[in-house]
Amino acid sequence: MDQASAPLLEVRGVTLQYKTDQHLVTATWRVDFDVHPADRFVLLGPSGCGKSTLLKGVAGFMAPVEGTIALKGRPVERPGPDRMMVFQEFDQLLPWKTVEDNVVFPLEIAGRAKGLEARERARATIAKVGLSKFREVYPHMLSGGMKMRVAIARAMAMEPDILLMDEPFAALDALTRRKMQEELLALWDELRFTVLFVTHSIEEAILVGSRILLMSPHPGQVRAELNAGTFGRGQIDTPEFAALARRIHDMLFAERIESEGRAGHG
Amino acid sequence: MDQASAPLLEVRGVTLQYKTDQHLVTATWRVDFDVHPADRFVLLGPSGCGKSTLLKGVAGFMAPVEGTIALKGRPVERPGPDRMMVFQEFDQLLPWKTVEDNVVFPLEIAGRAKGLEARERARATIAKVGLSKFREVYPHMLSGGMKMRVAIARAMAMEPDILLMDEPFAALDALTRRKMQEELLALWDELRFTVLFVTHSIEEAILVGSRILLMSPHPGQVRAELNAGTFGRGQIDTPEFAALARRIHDMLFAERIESEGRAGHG
Amino acid sequence: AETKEVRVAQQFGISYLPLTVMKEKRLLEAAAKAAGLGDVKVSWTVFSAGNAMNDALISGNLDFASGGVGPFMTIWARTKGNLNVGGVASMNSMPLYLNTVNPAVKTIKDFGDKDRIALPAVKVSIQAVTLQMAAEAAFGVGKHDALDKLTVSMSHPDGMAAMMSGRSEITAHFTSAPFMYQQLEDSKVRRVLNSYDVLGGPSTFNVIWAAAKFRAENPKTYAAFVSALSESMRWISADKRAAAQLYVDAEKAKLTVDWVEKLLRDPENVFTTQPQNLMKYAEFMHRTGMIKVKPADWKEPFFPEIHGGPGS
Amino acid sequence: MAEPIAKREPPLRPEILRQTRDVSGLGAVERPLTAAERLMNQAGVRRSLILIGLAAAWQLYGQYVGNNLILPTFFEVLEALWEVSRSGELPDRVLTSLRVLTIGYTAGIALAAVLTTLAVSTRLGADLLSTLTAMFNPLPAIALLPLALLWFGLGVGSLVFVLIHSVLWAVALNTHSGFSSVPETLRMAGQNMGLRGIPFVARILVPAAFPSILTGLKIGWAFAWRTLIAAELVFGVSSRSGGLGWFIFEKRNQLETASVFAGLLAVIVIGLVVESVVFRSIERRTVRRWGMQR
Amino acid sequence: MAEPIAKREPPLRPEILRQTRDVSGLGAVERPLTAAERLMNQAGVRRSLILIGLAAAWQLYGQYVGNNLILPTFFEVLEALWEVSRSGELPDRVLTSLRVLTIGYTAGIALAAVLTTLAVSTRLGADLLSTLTAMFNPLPAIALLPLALLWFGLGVGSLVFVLIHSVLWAVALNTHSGFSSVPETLRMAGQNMGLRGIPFVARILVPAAFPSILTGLKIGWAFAWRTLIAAELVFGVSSRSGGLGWFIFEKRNQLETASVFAGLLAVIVIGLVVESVVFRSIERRTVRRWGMQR
Ligand SMILES: Nc1ncnc2c1ncn2[C@@H]1O[C@H](COP(=O)(O)OP(=O)(O)OP(=O)(O)O)[C@@H](O)[C@H]1O
Ligand SMILES: Nc1ncnc2c1ncn2[C@@H]1O[C@H](COP(=O)(O)OP(=O)(O)OP(=O)(O)O)[C@@H](O)[C@H]1O
Ligand SMILES: [Mg+2]
Ligand SMILES: [Mg+2]
Repeated sequence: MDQASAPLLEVRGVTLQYKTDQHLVTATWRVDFDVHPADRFVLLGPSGCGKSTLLKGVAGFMAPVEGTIALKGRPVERPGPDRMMVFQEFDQLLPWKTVEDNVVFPLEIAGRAKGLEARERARATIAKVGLSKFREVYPHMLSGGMKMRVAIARAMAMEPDILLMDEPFAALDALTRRKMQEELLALWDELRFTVLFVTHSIEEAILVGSRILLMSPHPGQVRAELNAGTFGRGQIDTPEFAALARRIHDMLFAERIESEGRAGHG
Repeated sequence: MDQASAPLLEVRGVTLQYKTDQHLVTATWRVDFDVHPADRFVLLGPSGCGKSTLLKGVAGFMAPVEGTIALKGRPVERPGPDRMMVFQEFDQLLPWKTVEDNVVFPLEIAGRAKGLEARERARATIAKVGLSKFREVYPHMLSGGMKMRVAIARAMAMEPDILLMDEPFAALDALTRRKMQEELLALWDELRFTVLFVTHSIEEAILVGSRILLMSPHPGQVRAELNAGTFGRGQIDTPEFAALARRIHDMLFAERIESEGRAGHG
Repeated sequence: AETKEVRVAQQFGISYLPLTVMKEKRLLEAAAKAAGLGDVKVSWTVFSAGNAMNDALISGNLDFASGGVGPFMTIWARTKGNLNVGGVASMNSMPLYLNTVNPAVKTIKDFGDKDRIALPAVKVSIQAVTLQMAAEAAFGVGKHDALDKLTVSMSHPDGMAAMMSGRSEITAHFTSAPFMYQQLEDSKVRRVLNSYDVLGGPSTFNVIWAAAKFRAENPKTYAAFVSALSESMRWISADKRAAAQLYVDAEKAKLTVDWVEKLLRDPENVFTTQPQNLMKYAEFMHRTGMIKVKPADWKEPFFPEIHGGPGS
Repeated sequence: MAEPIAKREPPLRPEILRQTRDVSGLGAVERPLTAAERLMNQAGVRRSLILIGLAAAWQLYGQYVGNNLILPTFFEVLEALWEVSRSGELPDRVLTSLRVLTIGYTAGIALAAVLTTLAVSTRLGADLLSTLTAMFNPLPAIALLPLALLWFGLGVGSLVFVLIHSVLWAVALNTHSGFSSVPETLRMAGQNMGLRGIPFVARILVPAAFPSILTGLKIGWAFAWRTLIAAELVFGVSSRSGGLGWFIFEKRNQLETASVFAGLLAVIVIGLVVESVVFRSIERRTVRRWGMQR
Repeated sequence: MAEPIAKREPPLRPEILRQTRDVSGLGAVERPLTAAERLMNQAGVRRSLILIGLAAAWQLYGQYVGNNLILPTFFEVLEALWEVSRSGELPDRVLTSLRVLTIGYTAGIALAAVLTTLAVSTRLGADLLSTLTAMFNPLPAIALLPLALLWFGLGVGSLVFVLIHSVLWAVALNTHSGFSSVPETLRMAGQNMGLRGIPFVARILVPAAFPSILTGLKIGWAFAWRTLIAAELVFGVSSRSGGLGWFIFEKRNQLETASVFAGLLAVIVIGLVVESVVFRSIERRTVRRWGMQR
């Protein structure tokens, strides 16, 4: 495990901006973090703090205006199937493909699997997200949560080096959500890929993550990077879990109150 | 309070179906419930069980194939601004209007307020959802959570008879979410409108709702209708709260296990 | 060696009968063979208007073009000194009638502001030029464009339909055979003007022209064409009935053979290689600025093969 | 708006518990429709009604005008159509035209594909497309005449060239605007799979922009017809090979107005057939099934 | 894919805590661009380069062909353009054409608006639109001649009629396809506010379908030009009213090819101006600002 010491993904002083004719929005400001192989790295922060933007930067959709994003030592230049992403939006499925074809498509495109093999892999993953009955259906006939589950299946079936997930479980009910979390962890346990995971739920962050990046409000800066240890669902009621949750909670709160005070002045 | 005994909204044996050339999807089956004035009525159920569809039925976008939906005794025939809806999708804002104009637009259309008054009302509501800095920005420049907050502001500024909210807070972080819940409850406390609220979170259901409708998986049927009492955030750690949460949790779980068993046979 | 393919263009209608006969009876092929050129392929193209034909000739897609006197004078004047397009022969002398349905109009002086005269192309068609010449004669020098403001561009059939329907502003139509004769069969139509009267005698209507380069490079083919054309005209004047029959068959025309024969027998319609009253047009067109060069005599715009005749 | 009754409270009512039933095999539950409603639900029936109405209006107006040199009645035209169809004249001409049309249309679409692919791949390509379109699209076919004659001479080559001109820009404009409107998320989803360049265009942009592309194809098809009929007159016809445009010209010169309209009616019929058989079924199988258009 | 190293674990590292800074006033952080890059970032520069390239190609090819009766060189055409512009002949004709064009274009758009509004409001309207479009769109302008003459007589009225025919269907097709592609959620959001009928179309569907509508307008504009120039020949141009089409026809008859091209160049220039001034700025202010097109 000599690789373990070298970070898989290095984000160094990354500032990301959106620029249009009239507006300039700085989404994140000088963000640093390292993601090591097999990390389950969680991004946690208030709405609009630049989590999705950071993910887009890592995925290669946006170039930083400052700083560097490097994967295995090489700067990220373009998107690629080694970094499969689950987007936050519902309309990320290809409307012209059925649920199954949506999952098969990237497998074939990226050469991960072909023909029958791809189809079987897709079916297995679709079963895991509980949509076997809807395999032949087009995305517009799915509910919001079902669409997200297809997107999750599509990304998981690819078994990529890095999985980028932008609030994948936000539209899911408590039970489906728990099931999905378990599936994700089981898959991780089997393949030990790396996950970069955005969530809004502190509980989910601790359950899913091995390390948690706390971000400050707009424009997003790094507030803290914490170890989430290896809490499982069994430990949810332990004092350690509660303590960590409390700590994160307080940090976010403090940040918020501070920033609101600041907004009041400015 | 003689009105109190007459339900504001009566849903009787409502079956809702989507029909396309190749597929027929029954979203809900013979659903009954009554919503009384000033109710905070929560729909809770697994992903794909027809919550959004029910809301669309009440809003007047879909006609039931069986049963009736009546508002103040008259069958619902078409959509209208007396039932403002917050949709589950991010793309419900008008892309050609700025955040502020998005909130002003329905006010003017429905004649709720005009000109400066509408603008001031919009600004006040936008401040409540914490987006004052983004008033002049177009929706495509907002993050997912910010878009949802604009939609919430748009609906709340209308102060409609009935507010239909489809997982409005799903894309929000814990803190923003709490703030939004508080704003909603404060507004309710002031105006005592009626809310029909879809959520995935049991905790949120108990906090926000006065009555909770539990639905079974696809196709959605009524499983139970429970009183949520008047739990405030202060009571979150009380045993009563925990007991209700547990009860709902178990009901949903039982349903799920049952239905999965069933799916296994079929 | 001379070309193995001759490309000839004609337009639509009875006035192109010599070319139709040439095509149907394969006279050019025969003449070429007789001249010792072997089997020459002749491709015929029908055009709906003269200017596209000129483009085709200039771009080298066509060897012999045919059309009205106006376009011929224009292309001769414009290509003098470079491409040197010249007349091969005249094709016919046929009159043009200006007919009207307005009973108040007896001469062109009677046209009022409410009248509209349809003709193929305002200002540039041969009908328009003839009308200007008539106007000059009627109203005096410098007033040749007096009637232009009443003219309207319309293709022959459209103009005819418009005038005959009585439902449009068109009250007069300056056209050619066979339309003008068809119109006169209706009792409400009267002739106001005959181009022969304007020009003081029969005048050339259509001409065939070619580029000097083609004639220089293919002298035998060129000669064969001229003789085939004469042969065709001879055949027409020898048996007008057969010519009418051939025309109706070839064009799948709805006109009856009798009707066409009558037209051919009318002495004002002559098929001849000799231009008639061409110089009057040329002078007028030059005087009014439509062409920049004035031919010295009728022979100048034509290639020498036909110079021997009594042209004018 | 509800009058804010002094702090009204929702009434307290008993809780309800129910058992759910297995209704997974549930079929369609429908309200019965009246026979008239069912009939009017058939698109074919509605369209036929429209067509019959139009034909009737034509017939009546034609009779009212009462001048078959200008506007023959519908039945006169039908008769003429029958006549020229039976003799094989019209079918022949239609086939000739269709052949040229198909070549020009296909070539135009292919060129549009190339141009728009360039336009979405490079910024210069986008500028090229928009500049060329703005320049050439308004030009009438005669503007191309010299080039056509120089490059292709008389005949089919030139016709095809002009047809391409009439198809290319409309299809390219629609396609490019469709490409530009593809939602960012879908675009990113495609790139995320590693699609780039032509595969990206073919597998993501084309299906995602399909409604626009279809519209472009429809407009291109219609304008190809218009142009063909006009262009056959400009480029002339060798021997007896003319298509529908020449047929119309000929009949017009022979003052057979009913036959002219028969030719036009043929264009209309072909238009209707192509719309209802080709485009409509493409639409049904693609954009409608995919929920991209209602 | 990462080789599944026997249950590899992420390394344990120390926690990090940081203070955030107030950077709310942060301006643009940009990498410097080279001068060449900056230049090429100007759309105007890129377009000018394209135009210069095209002009150069024309000039060279024209010289190569060396036949100014069929294809004059660019400079000869410029000279002719200057000539006919200075004499006031061309500007006059252009104005005449523009006047008619504007009337026809506007009327066509208005009619398209009516038709598409009908089409989205009722099912019969939708069938009417698609049937009419399929029937009439492929018809060339001459097909309308009889009706035009009957209804509007000679001159501007008929020209406008034909222009409407060339604008209407393209705009209507694009608008309707745009309307049909408006996402369901947006549609519902509009209806939810109580919008129905014409206000719904005007305030929700039109802006939501604006990219398609713009494309329709562009195509309609181009085809209006084409048709106008062709139609001036078909439809009774009286000697007083000739526009650009007549100018071109006249010059062509007089074999003044350079002037013909000068007329066409005028069309091209107008096309470019309209594209870059009108359409481009509409685009910039609407669909691009709104993030509906990139
Ligand atoms: N396309 C865009 N153009 C301009 N600004 C944008 C764009 N997308 C996002 N932003 C801005 O960038 C900032 C960060 O957005 P981002 O989507 O990354 O937030 P987020 O952390 O994912 O929020 P959420 O939890 O609500 O999804 C926001 O202030 C937003 O306004
Ligand atoms: N447009 C549609 N066409 C056909 N079927 C649909 C459509 N929308 C939803 N459905 C189906 O209806 C059922 C209920 O969908 P609905 O959106 O109401 O679920 P939901 O309870 O809101 O789920 P979620 O919590 O995931 O949003 C699902 O099985 C779905 O597949
Ligand atoms: Mg986000
Ligand atoms: Mg839903």
